[in-house]
Amino acid sequence: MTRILFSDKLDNCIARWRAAGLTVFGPVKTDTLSSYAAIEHASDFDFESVLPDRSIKDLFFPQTEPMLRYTIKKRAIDTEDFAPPNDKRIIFGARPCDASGLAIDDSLFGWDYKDEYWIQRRNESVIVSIACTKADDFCLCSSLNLAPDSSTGSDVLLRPLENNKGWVVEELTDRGHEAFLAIAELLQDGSDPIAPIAAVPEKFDLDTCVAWLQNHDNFESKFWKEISMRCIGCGSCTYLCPTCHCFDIQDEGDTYSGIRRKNWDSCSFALFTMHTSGHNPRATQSARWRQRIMHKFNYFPGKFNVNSCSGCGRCSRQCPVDMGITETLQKISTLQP
Amino acid sequence: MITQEKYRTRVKELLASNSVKMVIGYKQGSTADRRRPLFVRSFEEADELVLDSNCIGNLAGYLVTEGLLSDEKRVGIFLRPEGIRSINILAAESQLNPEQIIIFGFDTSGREVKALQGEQAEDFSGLIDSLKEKPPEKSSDALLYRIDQMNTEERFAFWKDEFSRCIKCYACRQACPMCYCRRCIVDSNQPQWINTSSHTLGNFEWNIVRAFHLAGRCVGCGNCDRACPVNIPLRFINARMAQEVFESFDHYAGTSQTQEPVLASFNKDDSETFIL
Amino acid sequence: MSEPFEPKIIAFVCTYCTYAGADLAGTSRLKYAPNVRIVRLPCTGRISPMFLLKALQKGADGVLVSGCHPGDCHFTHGNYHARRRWMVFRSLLDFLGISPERVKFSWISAAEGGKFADLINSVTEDIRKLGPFDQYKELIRETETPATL
Amino acid sequence: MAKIGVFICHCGENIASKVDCTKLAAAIGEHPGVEVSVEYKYFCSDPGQESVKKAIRDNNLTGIVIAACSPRMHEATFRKACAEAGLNPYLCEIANIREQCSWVHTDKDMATEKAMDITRSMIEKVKRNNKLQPIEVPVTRRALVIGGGIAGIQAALDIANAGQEVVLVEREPSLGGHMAQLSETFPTLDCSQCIMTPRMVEAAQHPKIRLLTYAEVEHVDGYIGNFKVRIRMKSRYVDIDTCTGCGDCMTKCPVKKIPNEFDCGLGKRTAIYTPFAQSVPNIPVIDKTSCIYFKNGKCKTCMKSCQINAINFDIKDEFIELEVGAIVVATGFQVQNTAGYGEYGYGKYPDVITGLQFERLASASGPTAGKILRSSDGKVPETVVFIQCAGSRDPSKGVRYCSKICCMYTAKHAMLYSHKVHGGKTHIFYMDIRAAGKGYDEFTRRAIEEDEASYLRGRVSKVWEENGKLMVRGVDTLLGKPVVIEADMVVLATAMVPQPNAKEFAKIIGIAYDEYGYYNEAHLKLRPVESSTAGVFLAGACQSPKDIPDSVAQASASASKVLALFSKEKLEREPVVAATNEITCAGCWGCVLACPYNAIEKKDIFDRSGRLVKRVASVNPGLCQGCGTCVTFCRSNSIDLAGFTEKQIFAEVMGL
Amino acid sequence: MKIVDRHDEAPGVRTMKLEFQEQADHELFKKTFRTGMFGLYGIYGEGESTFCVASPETRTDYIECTFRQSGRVTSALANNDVGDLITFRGPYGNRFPIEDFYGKNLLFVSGGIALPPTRSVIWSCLDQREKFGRVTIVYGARSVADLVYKHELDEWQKRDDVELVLTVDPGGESPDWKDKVGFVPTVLEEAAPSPDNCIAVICGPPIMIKFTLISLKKLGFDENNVYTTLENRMKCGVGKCGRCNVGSVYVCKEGPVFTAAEVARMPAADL
Repeated sequence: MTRILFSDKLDNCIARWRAAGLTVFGPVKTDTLSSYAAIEHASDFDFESVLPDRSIKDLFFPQTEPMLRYTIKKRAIDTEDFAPPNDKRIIFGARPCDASGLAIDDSLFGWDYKDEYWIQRRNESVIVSIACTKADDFCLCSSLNLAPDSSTGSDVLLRPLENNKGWVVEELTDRGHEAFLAIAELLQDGSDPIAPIAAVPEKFDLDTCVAWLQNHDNFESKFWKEISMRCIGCGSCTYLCPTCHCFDIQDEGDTYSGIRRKNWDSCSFALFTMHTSGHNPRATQSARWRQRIMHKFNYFPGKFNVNSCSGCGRCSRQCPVDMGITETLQKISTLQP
Repeated sequence: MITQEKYRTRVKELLASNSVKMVIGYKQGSTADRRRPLFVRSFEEADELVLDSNCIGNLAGYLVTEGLLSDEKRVGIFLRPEGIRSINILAAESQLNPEQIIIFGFDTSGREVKALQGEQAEDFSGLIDSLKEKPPEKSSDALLYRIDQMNTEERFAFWKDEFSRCIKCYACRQACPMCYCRRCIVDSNQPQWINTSSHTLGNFEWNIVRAFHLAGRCVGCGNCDRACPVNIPLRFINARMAQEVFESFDHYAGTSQTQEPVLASFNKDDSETFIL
Repeated sequence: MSEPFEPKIIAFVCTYCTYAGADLAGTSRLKYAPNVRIVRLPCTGRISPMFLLKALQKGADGVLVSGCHPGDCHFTHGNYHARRRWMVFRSLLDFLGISPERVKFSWISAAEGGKFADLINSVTEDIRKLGPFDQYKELIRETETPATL
Repeated sequence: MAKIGVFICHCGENIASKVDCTKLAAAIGEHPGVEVSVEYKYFCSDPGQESVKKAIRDNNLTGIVIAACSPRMHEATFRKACAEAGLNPYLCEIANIREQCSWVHTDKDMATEKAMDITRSMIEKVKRNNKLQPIEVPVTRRALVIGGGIAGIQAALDIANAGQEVVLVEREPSLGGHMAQLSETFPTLDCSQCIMTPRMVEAAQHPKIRLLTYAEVEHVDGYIGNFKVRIRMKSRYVDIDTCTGCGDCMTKCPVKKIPNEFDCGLGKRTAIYTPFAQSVPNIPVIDKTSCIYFKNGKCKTCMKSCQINAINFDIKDEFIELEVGAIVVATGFQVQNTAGYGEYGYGKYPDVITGLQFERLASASGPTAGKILRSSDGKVPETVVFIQCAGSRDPSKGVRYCSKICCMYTAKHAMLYSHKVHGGKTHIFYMDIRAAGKGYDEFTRRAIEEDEASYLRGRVSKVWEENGKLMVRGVDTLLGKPVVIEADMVVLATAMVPQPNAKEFAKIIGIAYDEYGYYNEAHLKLRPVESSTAGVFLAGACQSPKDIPDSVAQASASASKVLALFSKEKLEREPVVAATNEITCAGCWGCVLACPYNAIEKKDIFDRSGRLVKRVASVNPGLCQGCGTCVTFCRSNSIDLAGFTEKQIFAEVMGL
Repeated sequence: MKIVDRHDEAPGVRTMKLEFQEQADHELFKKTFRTGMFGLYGIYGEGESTFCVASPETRTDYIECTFRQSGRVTSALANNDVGDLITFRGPYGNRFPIEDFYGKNLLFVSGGIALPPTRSVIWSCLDQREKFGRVTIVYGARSVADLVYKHELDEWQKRDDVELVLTVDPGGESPDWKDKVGFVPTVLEEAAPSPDNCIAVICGPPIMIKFTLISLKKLGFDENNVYTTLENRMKCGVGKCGRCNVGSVYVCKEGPVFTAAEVARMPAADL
């Protein structure tokens, strides 16, 4: 016997959560794009797509975030911080890969200096993931010690029942438990059959890859140049990635006042590391692609013990020149360590 | 298939005779209908060349990769007619020497992929002139038609919605063969003309300025549109600019290697009906 | 009662013709609406579309660009270049839903003090009729609000 | 942070009456970076300037803003004050709160608010101003004088006599211009040709003057000190070096009935001709449109008559390319076509003539050898009516302005007539008599008092023919009644207008002109002989209607400006020039195309080992005139214009 | 912070002396600052720029910083005059373990605009001169004009307890230049300081560091006794923005001071 949330109760749940002061988010698809967005009704959800075009990162680390407002006066400059928003949210229908991505970035944003915007949003959000019953050619969670039903980063994991009838509820954290208390009476016990989770074939052997990456000699391998020759440095892989977290800080305003903001930035951009002297440590696109791969699978785990990739595959899915982590790691796994 | 085989053979001939150091073409991508750029330097790689109607990306941008052409060796490249026009513009703007470029022209407009006659950019001038004669397609796209029917407020609302999604990844710029500047205007920060933040205002500014910079230069290859990770229909903006310079100044981008940039030249009789 | 709407208009003018024309309007003591702020540039050829965007960002309800009549350019043909740019830029703005009515262009020579005064009045009136450029101002406001996500 | 001084000028009441200067000064004083914000009655005055200088020194100001009149008035004044106070003069900006604020607005609050905005944006600009140094350019010490009338000749002679080279270009076959056509000149009634022809000869023979007649300036390039000029030498079909000016060809020419332009159509000339007997050079030209040979390939009578074979029908137009350092424009004027005045019957009645035609009748060398005769019947007119302002001061049909010389020459004509035709009667319709000038009013009084010219204040409404007489109906406004005068001749004091091609020609030289086509001076009062383009000066009636003394005076003034320019080997220029960023330039050469002055060159960049790394655009500051068209074109923002940098303009807009 | 003094070191290079406005900030600085740390100096409206604290840990009444005016922020900083206020975030990063240097000989090698971080260490040591052995400073710049802290160079030159070796790149010498001409690593090898009981601190442009490390190796220095400071581009200063990442290291947090041994473990090409 398991606890089940039936699909026809979902609207009710949403209403309860909303009544309890939670904003409900979930995968939403429009004519042009799918993403995680605020919804009001169950019919707003898009559970059909494999995963939203844009990652869950948007909800925790927006592309542009005002940090403080400054007002320039004659003899002083007044500043006023933008407090991190504290509205309570429930993100219903997150993909396990996206949820894992959040967990990955928790380690970075919680390391040493605590990023209050990220942490506040994480604290105020309940992540309700739905295990994937669909996958496409680009999904690679299984290659990264994750799976379509991984619970990492989720507060509640839902397993779809057959015929879209509903979901089996698995509360994982206190936060998740609390959120589901509000709808406890809408849940039913049952033993309906669970839909099989998506098959995501393993695309490469991660350990082999990591070993190769960790080998100092391979840093200068001409493999890097070959694999990244067609990279145009657009950076959309990093912007869609649920775990890429680099940012820039910019002041924008006029003579009298302005706002200091945190904007996404990307290691794919030539200017990212350019010194004012003109020296650029990563002057070529291959160096930048190498950095991205190294950072995700060597440097980041070296520091935080977790790969900075949750296997969503958005990088490859979207790449204008059909590159991506999968191709690179597949090739690496065939190389001599 | 015939064209593909023909070109594979030709690529090998050129490689064998050292007439080119590399040929930029397409190969099978990660899914059935995806093609990815391929840099052919060997016979083995030549055998990977694919040419079919899925070969849509304009590869011309790779030619301005720093250092690629500086050794004065020749490079071959697979191009559709728009791509050839890009070559002409890049040549007109002194970004490359067209004599270094061997073109494998192809046309995917019919059912079969058709090879285009010629190997040097100038060989295709007749073809490009004939393209110019065909009036630019107006509102052939349902969405474009819808935009055209909107009033100003509705158009603003439409583009506001589109641009609100922009994440300022600059994929449009990176994918564009015409965006070869060493430093993009958006990266010029003294002053910071364009807000780099990706709020809608900054996104408007970026897209306006990019479209303006492409006016009379965009060949409509669609690279930007396809590269956009948030599916902003950038092609319409650039197409409207192309239509404007065509109608106002009889300018069709990329007709020749000596074409003057439309915004660096003028005609004393240019229309000025809008000027008070 | 809210205050009557006073449009904010930013003008970019060349120093040799329109700025001189504006001076002439002054020396002739012509009267015109006080809504326009002038940015003086050497030539219309120097006026970049970016200036117009920044004027809008600064909350302008209308933008005016003015220079020498064709053939009169002190720099021989800066205004011809400018004319082309404007043609294209106007069409671009129009396509993106920024009404060309808010971005006005004119030729005013150093001798046309009267035309300058008339133009300022008519442009001010036109923009007043269009009302504040709320749509663009909304974008500006958005930039100043914290992320709600 | 910048330390900016803001100086708010009341300009007496000119600004203070409409802008609350005290409020302005207080508000501006709170602007970030403003160290000093003060008001004063007249900052352009000596004590005013001293106070600015003192403030600069006392506060170590890094820039100043003068909120006052237009920068076109006193920018130079305050820049100089800056320099004297030890501040780079380009760290000074003017906020124009007079011409563009106080004078044009009525609501004090709104004017004050606007003045604040203007001042603030200038503060933001000046904060980003750079210290600039004037640019030095070499000067070619050779002047081009365009127009061989009295103004051009005077300018050429003055420059040449000071030892500098002059190229004098005249469109017509001979020097002389309008002055050569005149009979006597007011107010002395001395013979025009008597004073003119010696000057013509002097100019032609001057070792420092290269005379190019029957020549036109077709193209001007370059800039002050360094103009490049292309001149078309129209073919005379007569070899100028061989011809002795004997005149045999003219006597033999079978085409004899061409109206003579010099005589305003009153006399006739041949197809090969000199405009007038005293032409300089005295070398004929063949009028291609009338010459039989050019029509049907036969005749060549002149060629046969020429004993030294100076005539050659195959001579082509030639082009001369010249480098000059300065240009004097003395292209003169034309007489307005009076076709618009159908009621005066000009063109319909042969005895309705223009003042200039009257000059030719009165001239001893004219078609009637100085006798006043009617063209219709060759009789001496007994009554002559002069109509003043036949075109001038008439916005509806003529020109808005006063042609300045008509009052004087009409009085002169009346006097000449009465001297030549004893007992003849003259009636002059006038609106006002404008006789300001040395001896001028006395002159008109003489016409009235001694020569009994009858002045009627009023306009003529119609001239018609009746029984061989010209009936002139006008109104005598002083008597308040209409009058009809029976006249034998009517002389119209037509307006002076710019040359018909004045505007096109201005575009060739690159100077500004007014609504009529008169050339604009750089400053009406303070720089009346400079054109808007540096190195191009104005002389004579091409700028505005002038009489001979004024034309000559201005010609000499222009000459002195040219000589001042030539007094140094190098010239200091405003440093408002563009410069490229060689690091970011992508070398697309759009700027090269866009530049009106060909001031942008391609520059090779080599690395340390001498390998060509790239080619970038590079601005020649000597050629750059600072329009900024290239800056706007540059997609990567790799060019900037000193004085109007991107940073400055950005700040200016962001401060609004 | 308030600018209390400023002067130009070389063309485009300026030193500013800053004093704290808030007592609490100052106390915190005094408590936390150790030589090697850096700060983010900023101006609202322009942004922040990262460079080291050039004053030593032995003098914490003020902060001195030296920077080249090149970007948006540094140009704006340079526009500020004595009495003006700028922002300071920091001190951030790790430090040179001066205590570990006690009793040892010191070799400082520095090039161009990288003298400021070295200078902080130099003064931190010279202010307690008795705790150290021999002090040798090798400093070079492209040209005589580009040498920074000229007055201090004079001072060091005059001191008996400091050996100063100055050099300029070939072609950069002035007519009255009496010191060496040559690149820093070459001059260093000529000077041949003994590696015995010696700590080397090197700062300079990446290319100089690369070749100096080779020279030091030749001279017999142990990688663990060679310290350097990495001047990567930084934005946040708190190990988040990703810009300064080299290998598994966030230079702003775990650096900027590293031993040559640590640097050797980093991907060299990314420096």
